[in-house]
Amino acid sequence: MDDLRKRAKELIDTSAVKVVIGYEQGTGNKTRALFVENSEVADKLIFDSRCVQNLAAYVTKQEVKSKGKMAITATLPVMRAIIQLASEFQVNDDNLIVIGITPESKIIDFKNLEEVETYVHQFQIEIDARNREILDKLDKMTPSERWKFWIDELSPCFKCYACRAACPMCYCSRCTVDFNRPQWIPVSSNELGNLEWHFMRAMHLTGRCVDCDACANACPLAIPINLLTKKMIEDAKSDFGGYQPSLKGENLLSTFKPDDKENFIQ
Amino acid sequence: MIDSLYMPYLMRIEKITCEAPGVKTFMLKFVNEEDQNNFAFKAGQFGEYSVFGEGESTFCIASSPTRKGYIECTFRQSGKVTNALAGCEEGSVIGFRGPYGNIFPLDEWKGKNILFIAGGIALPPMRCVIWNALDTRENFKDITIVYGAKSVNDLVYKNELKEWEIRDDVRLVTTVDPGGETPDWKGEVGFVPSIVEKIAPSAENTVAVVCGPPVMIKFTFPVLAKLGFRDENVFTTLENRMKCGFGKCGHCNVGKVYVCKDGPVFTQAQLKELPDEY
Amino acid sequence: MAKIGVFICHCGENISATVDCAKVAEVVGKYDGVAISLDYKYMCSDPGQNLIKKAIVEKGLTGVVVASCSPRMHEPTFRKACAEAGLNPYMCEMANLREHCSWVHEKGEATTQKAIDLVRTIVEKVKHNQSLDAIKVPVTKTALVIGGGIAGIQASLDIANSGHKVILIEKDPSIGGHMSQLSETFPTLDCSQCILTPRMVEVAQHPNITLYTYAELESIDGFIGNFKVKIRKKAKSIDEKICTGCGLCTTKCPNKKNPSEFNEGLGNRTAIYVPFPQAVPNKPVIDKALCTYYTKGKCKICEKFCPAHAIRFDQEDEIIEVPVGAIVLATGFAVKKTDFFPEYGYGRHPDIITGLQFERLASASGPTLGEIRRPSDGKIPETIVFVACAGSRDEAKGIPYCSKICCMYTAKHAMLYQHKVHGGKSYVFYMDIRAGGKMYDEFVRRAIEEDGVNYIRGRVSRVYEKNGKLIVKGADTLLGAMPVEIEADMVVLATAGVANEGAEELAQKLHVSYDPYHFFAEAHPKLKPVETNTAGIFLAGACQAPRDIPESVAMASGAAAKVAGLFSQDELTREPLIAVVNRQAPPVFSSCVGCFLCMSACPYHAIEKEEIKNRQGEVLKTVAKVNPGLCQGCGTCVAFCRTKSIDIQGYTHEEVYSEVMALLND
Amino acid sequence: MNIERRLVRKDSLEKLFDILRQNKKTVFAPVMKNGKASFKPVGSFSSIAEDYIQTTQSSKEVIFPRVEKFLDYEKNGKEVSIKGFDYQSVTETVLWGVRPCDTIGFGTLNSIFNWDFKDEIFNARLSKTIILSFSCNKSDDYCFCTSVGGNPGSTAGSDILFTKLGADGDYLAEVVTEKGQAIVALASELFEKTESVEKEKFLANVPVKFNQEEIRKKLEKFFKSSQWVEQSLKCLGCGACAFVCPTCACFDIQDDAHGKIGSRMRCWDSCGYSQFTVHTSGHNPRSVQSQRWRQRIMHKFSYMPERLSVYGCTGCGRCSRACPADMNILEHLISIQEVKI
Repeated sequence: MDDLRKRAKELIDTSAVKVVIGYEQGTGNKTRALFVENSEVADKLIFDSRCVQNLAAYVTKQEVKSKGKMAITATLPVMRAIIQLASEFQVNDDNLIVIGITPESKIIDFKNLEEVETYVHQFQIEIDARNREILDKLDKMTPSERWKFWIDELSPCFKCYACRAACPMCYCSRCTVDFNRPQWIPVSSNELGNLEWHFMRAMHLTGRCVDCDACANACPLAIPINLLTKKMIEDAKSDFGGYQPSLKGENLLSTFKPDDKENFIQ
Repeated sequence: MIDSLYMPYLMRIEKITCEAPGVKTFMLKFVNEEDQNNFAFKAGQFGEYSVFGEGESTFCIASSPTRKGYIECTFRQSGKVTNALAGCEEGSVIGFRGPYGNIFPLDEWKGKNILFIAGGIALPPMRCVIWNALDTRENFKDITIVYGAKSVNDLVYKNELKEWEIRDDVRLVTTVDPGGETPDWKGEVGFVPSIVEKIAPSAENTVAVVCGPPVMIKFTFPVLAKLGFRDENVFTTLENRMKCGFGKCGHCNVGKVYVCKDGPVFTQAQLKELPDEY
Repeated sequence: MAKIGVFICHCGENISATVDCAKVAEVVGKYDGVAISLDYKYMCSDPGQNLIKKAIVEKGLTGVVVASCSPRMHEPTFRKACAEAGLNPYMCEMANLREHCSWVHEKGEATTQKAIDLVRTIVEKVKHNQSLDAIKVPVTKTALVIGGGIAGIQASLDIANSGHKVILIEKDPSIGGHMSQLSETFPTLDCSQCILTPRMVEVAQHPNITLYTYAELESIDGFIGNFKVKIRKKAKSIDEKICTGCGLCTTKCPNKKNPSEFNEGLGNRTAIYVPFPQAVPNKPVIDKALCTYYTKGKCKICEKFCPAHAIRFDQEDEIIEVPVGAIVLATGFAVKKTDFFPEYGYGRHPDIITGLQFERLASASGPTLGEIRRPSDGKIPETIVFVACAGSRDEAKGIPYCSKICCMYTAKHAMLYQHKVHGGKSYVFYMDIRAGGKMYDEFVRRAIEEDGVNYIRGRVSRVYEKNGKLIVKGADTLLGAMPVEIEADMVVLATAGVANEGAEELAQKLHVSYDPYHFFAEAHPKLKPVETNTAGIFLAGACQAPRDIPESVAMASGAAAKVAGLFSQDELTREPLIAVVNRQAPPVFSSCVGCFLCMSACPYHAIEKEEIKNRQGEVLKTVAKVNPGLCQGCGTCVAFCRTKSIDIQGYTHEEVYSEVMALLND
Repeated sequence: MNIERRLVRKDSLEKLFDILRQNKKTVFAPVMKNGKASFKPVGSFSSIAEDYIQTTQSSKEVIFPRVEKFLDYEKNGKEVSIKGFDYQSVTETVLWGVRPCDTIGFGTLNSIFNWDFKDEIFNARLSKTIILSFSCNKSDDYCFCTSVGGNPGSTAGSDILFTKLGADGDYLAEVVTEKGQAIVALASELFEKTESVEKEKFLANVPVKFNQEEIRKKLEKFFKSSQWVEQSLKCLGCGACAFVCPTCACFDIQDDAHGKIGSRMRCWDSCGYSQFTVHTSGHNPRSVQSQRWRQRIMHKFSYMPERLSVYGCTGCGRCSRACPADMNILEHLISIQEVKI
């Protein structure tokens, strides 16, 4: 933690960045984003296992971006998100410095995003055992059982879009649900419309989702919407051989590779 | 049980006039005669017009309350609903809720000069009050209209502009932005604020009504101030996004004001009290 | 305020036999926004078209739906008719009642109902259609021809003679290509250089042709009519303007023992050299890789002797950028060398040579002045074996295709040998004789029957040296695969013709597709043989597949005709059915967020980045922009755009959505 | 009317529930799913959740549903026929297990929907809803009802307020309204007469954290404060706070078309969304999140008191609990109070 604070102070004091995005103690045993703009504030920085909000969601936020060059404390999912954002031209070395945090809570000073990429590529995107089990269960369901499962899970959704807001990859200035000519997805929340919204979102994250679970963590109604994106990660793996966020901007679905496995055609 | 606030009147499109590219005027009549008899409105008020299946859109009533038996609205195709409206035919039935909002205080203007300043598609909200004033001409002294648009083609109500031009109880000054003129254009060329400055109407015993795009309003207010107009004698209308039209949905809320209830007509003095969120 | 006219065509009996056209017209006539609905026997006929035109004028139609055959056939017909009546042609759409309904269903109510549904969806689409204008793209009337072989020369001359400017670039110091290396040409046996050299000179002197030799394509940008190419002019280390081409330098250069490319290694050249005496331009270049000054820092003898003081050791590569409207690719081919063949000793034996080397031996300007002599000891071979299909048609060698020219030149080689070495014995091992061409088969027959060349149908399994002789082991398949063994003095391999090294890289640079063997791919194997999949880039000669001279020349003239056709207009007119990224008023500018997923998905490289700047020049937003010259309207980008910021004109989200909803909601 | 106090034995609650059900009343009560309590129509007493401080969502949905269809239309060529709101479809509903900070919210909603034009649909639902609330015997750090004029045992807005007397005790029932009396009449044997009970000692302790009057006064001069920007930097701009709030009433009006037929409805909206105020021209009066966050606080603590004479906050703390970015409204209000102007 001291390392982290020291590094943040150094970045601020040397004017290397204008703001360091990290975590602080929040209310009710929660942690939350902290924006360090002067070095005294850096003492509030913390890092522990509760820090699961994906801070990369802030690097595309206009108000944060307009402060100038940013540094971000980044766990593995956050780093993945940063690389994916870089590949989509949303951040670059000129506006972002990554302070990596290892699973052992050690900090890593990255010189540039390429180094972050190299680090990130050491780890595959893997679905954890608990969710793996639920996905298996869903796979084994009949279509009508699965339909019922999702209707039950998604009908409470009141479309507050916290999932979208918390997701680092949902940075579009006009989301498809805000598009009304034509109105692809109904504005009001109803059973079918909710399904359309969440399925569409999962589709838009296919090949891009960094599996940080920010969406599910953000949902005030505790709907396990991350199951949808996790399923997409699985499908991407079995049908296309999987993906890693990459600075080369090779997107899983928009680039053709002769060695793509095309299981879905079978 | 009475109908809910959200029930629209059914209105039949009697006549469609194309005013300018993408701009149309509908003349609307009540499908039910009873509705017609119970309906009354005043200059400055607006309504929610709807195409069933597409939604509602807010704009003013463009006809004068002195002309009975119908209302008119003028809109530009720009969103989902206005596009659907543009696709309607004469004889089609659409929905209308209203009238909502406050009014231009024509009663208070009696015995005064009126200066109307409008730009582009913002003439319709003013057309209502212009005709109201002209139809009760004896109540007012000099009436001046300054109207500008990007180009000659973009001027709306071309027939009425001709009529006002001919009448000797109203002074009409039309202008188009530099480059927007045609070879046979006889009006002014220049932006509205500078034309207002040029013709320099007297502020003495005069109220000014300004409607137009934000940039035009922004530059016209200082000109009026320079000419000696006091803030409480300068009127305009706000165009905030609205949904319900009667102070509930929250969309048009600016400070403590609901534009749909306390507006859309405001004096400049009132606007200065408001947060800059319109 | 839609006023749609619906015109139902019977297509003779094609539609009306199974669909009740009158009923379709009647039912559709009652739909919202349909102002007129008619059926007629042949809508595409003049009276049929006049019905549409009349309705447009009289009813003031805002849109037209013609329900008839596939739009492939008659969409242009009806759109033209609409335009003639004053309606924007893109407000006219077709419902395909023939292929989609009447031809595939039995007569019955359901079929008529389906026809009604098909028409209704298109009516809904047309209600949402926007007027579109054809896209006009200005044309730069200069062509770039890449490659100065016979194909490139012919294409350049044809384009230049049709009155347009041509820039011809050639990577070697001289134009001429492979044809300049040949001795005589089949089937007429006229001298290759004699017929080529005048053409080469004509290129050099043509006022419409700018020739850059020793130059390569660096990069390309833009699209049909508007390419921007960068050309790298490699440093020749001489000032061409001053050099008189006297050749003194080449005689003084002490660095003499370099294998001559022109002579296929059968002769030597100096480091400063002119590839061959008839070279165009006939001025030397210094081969930096070989020159003693460049490699060791000392020498400069050529500079000392040059009477014109034209040597420039400090010369550097020059990049020139030129706008061109069309590109002809004529980069030619290469042949496999003998080291490709383990069964023939990996090219280690000097008397096993390629066909191209034999050309040099047989050429009067060659290292032996036209006498057939063995490279090893200069003896005249008494027995010579020609092996056709060396590598070609051999899946195991990765060259399953036929190299096409080998049968003919092998016959020619054997014939030349017989003419020059009286009493010599020649054998040709062949798989099949492919002599499809004017006077070709006669030519082969002449070699066999008049000149006594021994043709053996069979393959050569091995060639090895024994007692100063080359033992050629093979089989005669016409004699029941009887083993054949010939003691030869010399073996000539008709090695396979392959794509040039670097062809793949060049194709990628140009966004031209290529086949598995790296030959450039034509746009259509039958109907577009000289076009590529990239509009404005054409093919000529052996870069597309192995070609002989007449074919290369014909293809070059074909490509030149395409270029001339393109250049005959000042502007290109294209269908406006292309992708467009939305633009909005500030502060939004566009709903595009600049993720550029579309860019990676676009198969035509039509997506560009556009920076939106304020008055101070600061970049406010970077958004995608579709280059209308490159976009083919395929719609891939639309599918990938999460923010729905891209629409295909003529197939916008609203248009297609309204079609689908019309089908779902009734 | 005077509040009547009765005693309800702990075993009698279930009987009361069953009697309500037998009287064909729909009963909404808190149910647990995925670890969150929310109001749902309940068929059996046993499925009602007990151990929760506060439901994730407020109970406003019963009276102000997230989607309220208010007309049906049918198109026929150029003609249209419309059918208005079906008031018959509003049936008697019992809201069971509501906290006092929710019931107060209905008063706020009532002010919003009736301050000028009268919203009959809202009124129909409100008049058909019987509110049986339960005092809070525990609270958490997010609760601050006492700072905004409420308290854990407030009867305001309730028809009957139940207060549990001790951990395993019986219930004090305070019958507040005639609607409440009607319920008592249905099951009078369950409502025993009782001596006066000191219910306060059974209530949760929610300390007062700020003075809302002071906040209101301060906000009048606070519009241009830099605090809004600082506070809202971590706000992600979702609508969770508004949707769980018992008093947030912003809505959108949308059509739902199915060919020739369809309906028009209002659905929840949030002033925190970036698209909330955007004009068709693209101009957005509240273009950044700090302006939208300011609107939320100003609306609740300045504009509403001024225009509608009610505060727009009941201190339930739901918005703070629901916020994925830990925007804590209490924390922000305290910091506004602490600022010297």
